[in-house]
Amino acid sequence: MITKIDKEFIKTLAREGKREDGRAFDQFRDLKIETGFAKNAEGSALVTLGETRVLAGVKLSVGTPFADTANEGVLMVNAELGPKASPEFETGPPKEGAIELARVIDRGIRESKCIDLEALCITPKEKVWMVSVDIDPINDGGNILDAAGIAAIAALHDVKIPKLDEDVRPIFGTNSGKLKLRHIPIPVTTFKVNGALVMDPDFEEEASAEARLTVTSVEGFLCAMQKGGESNFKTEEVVRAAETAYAKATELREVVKQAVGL
Amino acid sequence: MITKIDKEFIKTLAREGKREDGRAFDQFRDLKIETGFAKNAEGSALVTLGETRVLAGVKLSVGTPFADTANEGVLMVNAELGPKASPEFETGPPKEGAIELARVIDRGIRESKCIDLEALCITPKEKVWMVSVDIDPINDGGNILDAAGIAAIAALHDVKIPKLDEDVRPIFGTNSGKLKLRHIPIPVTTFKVNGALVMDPDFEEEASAEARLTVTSVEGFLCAMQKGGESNFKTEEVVRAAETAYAKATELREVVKQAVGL
Amino acid sequence: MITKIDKEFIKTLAREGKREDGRAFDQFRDLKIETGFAKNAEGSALVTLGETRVLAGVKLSVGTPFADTANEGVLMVNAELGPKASPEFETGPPKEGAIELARVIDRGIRESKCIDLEALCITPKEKVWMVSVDIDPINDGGNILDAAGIAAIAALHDVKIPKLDEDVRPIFGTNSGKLKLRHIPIPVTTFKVNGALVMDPDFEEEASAEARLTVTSVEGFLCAMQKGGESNFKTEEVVRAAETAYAKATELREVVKQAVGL
Amino acid sequence: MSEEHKKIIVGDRRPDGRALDEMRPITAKAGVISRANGSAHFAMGSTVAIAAAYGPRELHPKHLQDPVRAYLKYVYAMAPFSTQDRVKPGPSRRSTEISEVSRQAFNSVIFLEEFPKAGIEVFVEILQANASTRCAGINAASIALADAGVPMTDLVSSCAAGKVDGKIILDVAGEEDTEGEVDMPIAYIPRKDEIALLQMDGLLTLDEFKEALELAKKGCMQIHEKQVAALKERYVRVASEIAKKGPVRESAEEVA
Amino acid sequence: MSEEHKKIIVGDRRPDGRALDEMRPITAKAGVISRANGSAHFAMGSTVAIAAAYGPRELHPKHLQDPVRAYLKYVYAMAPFSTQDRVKPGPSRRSTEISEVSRQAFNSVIFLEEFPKAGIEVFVEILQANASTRCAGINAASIALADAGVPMTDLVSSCAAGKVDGKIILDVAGEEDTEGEVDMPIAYIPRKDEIALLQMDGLLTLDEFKEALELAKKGCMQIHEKQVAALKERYVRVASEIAKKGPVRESAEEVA
Amino acid sequence: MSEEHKKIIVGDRRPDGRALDEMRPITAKAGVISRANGSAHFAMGSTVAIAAAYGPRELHPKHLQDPVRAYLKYVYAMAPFSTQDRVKPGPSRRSTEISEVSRQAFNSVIFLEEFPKAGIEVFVEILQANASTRCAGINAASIALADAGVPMTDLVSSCAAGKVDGKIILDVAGEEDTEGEVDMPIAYIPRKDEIALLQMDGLLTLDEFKEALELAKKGCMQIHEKQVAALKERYVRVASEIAKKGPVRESAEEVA
Repeated sequence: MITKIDKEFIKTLAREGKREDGRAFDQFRDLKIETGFAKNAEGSALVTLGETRVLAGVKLSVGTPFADTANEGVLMVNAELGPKASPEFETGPPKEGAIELARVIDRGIRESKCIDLEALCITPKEKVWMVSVDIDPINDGGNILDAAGIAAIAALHDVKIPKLDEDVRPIFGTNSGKLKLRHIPIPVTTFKVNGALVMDPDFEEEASAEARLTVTSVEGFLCAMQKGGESNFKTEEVVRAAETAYAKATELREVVKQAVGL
Repeated sequence: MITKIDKEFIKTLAREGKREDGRAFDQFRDLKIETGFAKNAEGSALVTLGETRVLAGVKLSVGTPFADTANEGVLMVNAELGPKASPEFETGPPKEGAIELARVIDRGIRESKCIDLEALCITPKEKVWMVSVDIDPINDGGNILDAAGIAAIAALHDVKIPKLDEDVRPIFGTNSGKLKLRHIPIPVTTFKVNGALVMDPDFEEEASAEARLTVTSVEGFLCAMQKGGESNFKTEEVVRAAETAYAKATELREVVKQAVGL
Repeated sequence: MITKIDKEFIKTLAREGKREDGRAFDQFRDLKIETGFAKNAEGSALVTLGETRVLAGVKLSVGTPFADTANEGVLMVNAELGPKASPEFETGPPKEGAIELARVIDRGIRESKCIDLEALCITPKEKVWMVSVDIDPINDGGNILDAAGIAAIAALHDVKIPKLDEDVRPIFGTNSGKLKLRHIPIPVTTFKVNGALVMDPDFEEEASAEARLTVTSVEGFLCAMQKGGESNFKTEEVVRAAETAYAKATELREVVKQAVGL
Repeated sequence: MSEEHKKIIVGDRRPDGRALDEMRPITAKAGVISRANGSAHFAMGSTVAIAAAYGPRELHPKHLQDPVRAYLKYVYAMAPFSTQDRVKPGPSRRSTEISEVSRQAFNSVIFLEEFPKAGIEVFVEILQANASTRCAGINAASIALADAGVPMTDLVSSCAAGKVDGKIILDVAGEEDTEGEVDMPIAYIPRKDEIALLQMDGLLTLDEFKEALELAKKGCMQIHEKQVAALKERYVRVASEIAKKGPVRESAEEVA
Repeated sequence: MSEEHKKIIVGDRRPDGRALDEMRPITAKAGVISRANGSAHFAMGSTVAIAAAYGPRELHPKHLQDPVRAYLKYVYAMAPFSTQDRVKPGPSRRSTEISEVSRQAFNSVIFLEEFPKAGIEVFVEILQANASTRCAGINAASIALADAGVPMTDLVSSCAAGKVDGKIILDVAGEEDTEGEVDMPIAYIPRKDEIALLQMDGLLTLDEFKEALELAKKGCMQIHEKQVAALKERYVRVASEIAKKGPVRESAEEVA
Repeated sequence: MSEEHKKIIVGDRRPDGRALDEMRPITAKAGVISRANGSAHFAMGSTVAIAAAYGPRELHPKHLQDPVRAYLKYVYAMAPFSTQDRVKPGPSRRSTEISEVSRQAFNSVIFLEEFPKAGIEVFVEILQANASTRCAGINAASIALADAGVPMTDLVSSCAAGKVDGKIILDVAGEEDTEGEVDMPIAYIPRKDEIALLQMDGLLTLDEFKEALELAKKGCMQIHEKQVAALKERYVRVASEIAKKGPVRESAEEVA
């Protein structure tokens, strides 16, 4: 969907320290977050990052805990890269890209320990809350991963836990209080475009990138990382990407806080 | 499997108000129903409609009710369009055609309220009868849907409910009484062939049809409808099809009643 | 992977009563068995038969019995013919070959009655041991089936049953005693190569064979048989194959006994 | 449904205050997904659908290519969080059937013969479900296909009539959907006066059926107007942007 | 199986009254599915199979085509309502294995080399199961293939021997199947005296095996006669119909 | 993980007696699967991987063929009996992700452009798992690819650093894995000084991250030596066999 000439143009610009839309390499596009977007979800958020739009919805249900974590609720993150969002996406079961997307976001949330899974236990060994976060990209304008990670954590912060009936089944539409979260993990991905380290690419820049590194962080800590792409990073590039991502996450976290009312 | 010339011939005939086998447009082929055909099913029926043959078998088992209908048994209708019945059918999981077939018949039965699902509850929230109706076309001589719908309702009228052992498991081959049914829903499909409204086509007529409308009815009421096919109906055609289907169902119902001993 | 010329050469040799490596038709390659090979399995064995290597691992878990065998543990045999072992094997779900391999070995074990499934019942109707035997060919040097069958029974003889905790869950790494087995069923496959009956072929001989007959036996009895391949056997060939396989199994059983310390 | 259940329609007033023949508020917008060739957002009350349309484009896998006409693909899906109970991703029997009857509803209005071997594809997703999701999907798909420039004889419009407490009503929703007697979605092609989709569940006399059919057609006419308006608004928007900055790639539009 | 179980064969009389070497009643009929190229219905007691055969015909998907011979496809399936517990539709490990060994049983009798790239396909369905379903399937498939005019050197015939209460018996069924010691289905090609399928489960001495093998072969010879008779009856029927009304499409035949 | 948990690292000594920057014992062997073009066995302590490499060879299905470079396929799988709980065969979300990031780690070192349309395929299986299975897999795959004669600029080496009881350690294993705070596997290409895989789970400050990264790189250098040694040993072995009996097909090697 991107021509060879466009790719070469973007790469040449990158080598010269420039971007087509004039942004600095570490400059994000405008970030907007709208929580409560999907009324039938227990929590949801629509994230707009330039032309990119990602919706995340959280559904809560009551289920049986895993045998080895019998006192903990269950968090599941799922993503689809469906064809509505991009001519390059296909129908069918999630492929590597969607699976990796879901798993990177899952680890960012899980490893940050922002959710107290023990607080989601209703009856040990028997009944716990199952928290399903579904990521639904609406328009792939580039950098879906960061938008999706922000949408996921914003949607979790939007969650109202339903009340339970006498059979310990959730009563749809009720609210027994918000899901308590301790942190706001933010993924920031650095892309390598012709050797330059670039953040928040549009889809043409992303298609021109040879490697990427996602760094998810909370206040004070990195909590998850994932390198991807067909090429590699030098050690100093990795370190630089981690530092910049951490700093950038601090900025973006403020936008999330405002959106979720913290 | 039907040549262009055959199709054109059938369409020309239809336009002239004629059919290859001389039947009137609303005339069905000879309908025969043999219940109890499959001895290992709790109920079964083989329906013959001209060259078309469809077998339906009902299996009963004991299972857990759905949480939102905890006092009701479960009805499931499944259909396969396997390659034994026609050179056009393929192996593999059910495709659109078989899924639609099963769902249209399912709705005809369910919406007619002919089965009292609450009577199929054994222990509320815990154990209920699961009623599986499997539709198995033996030979596709055209109009499988109507034959299948008749086979399904006849097979249900043939059901002997097994006795239960002390562990609330059905004892195969025993009979604690028949499944009680309140109505006999009958689907009748109207096909549009070159603008003419035709019933009970053979497979060549069916392959020449541009649209179809299935109307399932019980005494006094329509209970389910489904339009299909690559073309459309005028309003007055829909109304005419509904009226004719209702009248035709009244005729066919008598054949079913006789076959199931009502 | 074998050329037409090689195949013709092997077939011509066979017709002349010869094999490329000088073995007699009923002569096996060197058989080595190493139990305890996979440390995280409750039982395992690596079988080497010439260049052929097959690993079998047994995992034990606690599960619910089938309703119709409520006082018995469950034995499951699974095999994959993965691409690491041969350029002819493919990724993906098990195909005919792997399914047949697993089922022939399963029947050899099951029908020999060497496992007392009732002894694997923990609480009738509720908790029983589930015994999963997984067959993992490492290198296909021919005659995987016999090697796999020997690996499976050796691995079962290697099984240490874990202790159970208070929730009736196995405690990984503990040992409450060995799995008791009554017999050592051994499969021996006879291949028909250009009319000659040949045992333990290498992969080129196997690729040149037109039919095969696997005979699994214990002391005094045949316990399972399976004919395969694109061609057939004469009656007297079947009888001869059964007799030779039975005799050969008696030899091979001694190697197994030594390996498992019986 | 027991006969003694509490009436939900009291004196021709429906639970949400609508008249018997009144639709829920409709919003429709074209051009909401910049990466798709055409797209739309369509809401009937709290039922929300989006659609993306592509084509004609090269079709994969190749064995689906039809040498004499374009292959029309229509995929209906529900977002996992669109309903009370999470919807498992991937096609279900229900979604497969809806995709198929919806595709058939569009089959006759698109000039498929003009694009042999090509694929014309519409992907519909329900973001929020409160009855009539297949209708909302078709309405969004219509706008998306037109927005993609796919040549069509008319827009397809879809809505449902139903029967609740013995009364024939337009655009069943909420309690009416869970407690009502009949739901009957149709798709209608006004210019040809043709019924392109018709499904009915529940007990209707022949006369009630005729009444419901006429009511549903009237509803479709209202929706048709909204669809046309959305497309007009879209053309004005594009034109004014082109006037402003020349024919550049257009910026993203609000999804809702 | 515990040694103290109640005998089910009392003095050479079997539960259903048969002698040790007696088969259940057999019915066989060719030409029961008009849309298939060839078809058959075959019953051994209350085990009932139908088969439809096609071919040689164009083979899909193309990558299965073999440039030097026809591809033989054999699909064995059980109707969901054919057994005590409902059988889930779709292939299982069991049905996959049976399909494969059954296909191999036919491989050598069909002149596959005469139809390079083509497909010859047989679809077998068990309508009612009471042991020996793979045998009944093979017997039906044989007739169906011949009825389809597929050139074959011989009909394949199949039945099982077994061991119950220490006695070698023909055509295990009912209680014998659930309580017996051994089941041994074979497929046999009389003209070539070849064993085309052989499976055995249970404990047999070598001598018992030889006895069972001979008994099963005798059973196959009886079945072979029924198969031939069914095909003769079919030819007579077709011929008389042609004589009556000229070579028209033939009417449907009774399935049972 | 609660803060009051019992320390498992006491005074810079780890549960298994290793120093903080010490790897588990490594064994590596090339040429262990005679039917594969190249193969290897690699163990780090009780984590054991084998790999088989093929290629360049014809690629199926054809639609995967790339006209300008070879298609690199990397499949990571765990043997069902390799862990405490049996692993269900077939790809999982976890194994799909690991396969993908591992493939990417090899993408830049193989001269894919030299073999347009071809497939180069590596199949990795974990026989025994005790942490760092993706690392062991990559290390085995590297040797197997080189053993298969696939032209590469360098061997890829992989190991993990981690954080346990607040200390940065090399090659997390056993209790450290289940109780520790951080696991960070990397893959490293020494000749180019490039990070080809990097994943991190758990809480690390930026400084700790830098420390862990340097430690993991050192670990990779040690592994690299073992990989090179395994390949040298393999060449010597092959050469001596050829000298002995001429260039015949080589005999099977010990898997472990």
